[in-house]
Amino acid sequence: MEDIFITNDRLDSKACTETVTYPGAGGIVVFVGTVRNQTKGKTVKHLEFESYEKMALKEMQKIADEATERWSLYKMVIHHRLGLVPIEEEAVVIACSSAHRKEAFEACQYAIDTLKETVPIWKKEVFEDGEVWVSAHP
Amino acid sequence: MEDIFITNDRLDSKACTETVTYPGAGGIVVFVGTVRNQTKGKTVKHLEFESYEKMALKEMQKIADEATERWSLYKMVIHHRLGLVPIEEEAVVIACSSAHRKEAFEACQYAIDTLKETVPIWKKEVFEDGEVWVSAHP
Amino acid sequence: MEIEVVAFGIAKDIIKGKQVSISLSDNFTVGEARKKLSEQYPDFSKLTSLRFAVNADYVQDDYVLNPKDEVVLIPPVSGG
Amino acid sequence: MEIEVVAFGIAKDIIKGKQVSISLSDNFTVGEARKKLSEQYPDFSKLTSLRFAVNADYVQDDYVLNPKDEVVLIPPVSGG
Repeated sequence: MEDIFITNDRLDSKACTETVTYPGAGGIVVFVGTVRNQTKGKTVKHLEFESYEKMALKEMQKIADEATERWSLYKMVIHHRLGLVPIEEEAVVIACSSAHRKEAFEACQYAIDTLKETVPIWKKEVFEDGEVWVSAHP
Repeated sequence: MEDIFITNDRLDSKACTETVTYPGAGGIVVFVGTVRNQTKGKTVKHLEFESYEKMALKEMQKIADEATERWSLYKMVIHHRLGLVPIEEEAVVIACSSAHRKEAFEACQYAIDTLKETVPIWKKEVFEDGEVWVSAHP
Repeated sequence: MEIEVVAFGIAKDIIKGKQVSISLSDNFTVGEARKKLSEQYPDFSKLTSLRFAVNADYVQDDYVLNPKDEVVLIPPVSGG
Repeated sequence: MEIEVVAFGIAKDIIKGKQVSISLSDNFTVGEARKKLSEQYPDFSKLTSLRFAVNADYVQDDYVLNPKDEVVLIPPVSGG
């Protein structure tokens, strides 16, 4: 079972953990990406995310399908937030469950690594004196 | 900051996630060990955990100290439940935060792997027709 | 033919808008569209990467564009 | 000297109780206590491992026991 979701509202990592809980599961791994208050020593006010949503959902679904197949997961959830996200709040939550923990760790790490490479979502860091699209330039 | 805890009550992975949330953190990884309904094809009714508590807390603290130092974590939480734990409920929760996700994944996996080797907690699987101390025999 | 190209993230800043129309002869490829856009907007060459999506899938430079395609510029993604 | 040894998990089942008292001459080591216990309770030899903790720390077989030590049998742990 997979649950792929993009929203402008706050994420709920607890709900994601509950979604992947399963009687046959022995291990649940949850990754939560929160907004950092600084980058390379510079104070970040907040982040702004935008997305090519139709394609982002499709790419997130591919990640969940691939991970579920490869690590025999019971469930995987990928939720991503868009719009303005304040410091400390959750920008992305990935949760998955498997019979044993090793698979859940590997699958969760694969999912966030791949999301950052393939899913068309863009993050802008907003500083006191300007803003920068993250990773846009070498 | 570390938060080491053993209890007979239900665990709360949400509270653990909140505890490790930190303005400087970009990645939070949470491992939740839940009770599986079967082992080697045999139906498990529930688990029972017991512990040499004084030493267990000491060994859990060592794990958190080591992980915090080695992966420059902001925070790590290790909570373990004792007594009767029903199917699907949380037996252990380990959460940690770091500036970048790779460190949080490695630290969390190190912590649960090491906990299972060194912390004096014992798990009994209770079946319809008997019970077994896990890992006691080769 | 005319192709509407939709932009996100920094690509939006570079073209100073949400979409741009480019004129191509028929059976032109994504590679040719990329070349045309880079000439018109030199700032694209400063990006770490610039991928194209057609109908919500990544495509390579040899993909032949069709006027009905939904063409989207994908500058370096940075979700998570 | 008499040493009280506390048991947890399957070690409790093997000694059929929470603790057992063993008599040792002075300056005896954990290794000797282990040998004595294994003779008295052959089921210990069936375990995957049997570690000893003294005052809440793991000790090796060459540790010399003191009557005031808190000695605990640690059969294979299985937390998590």
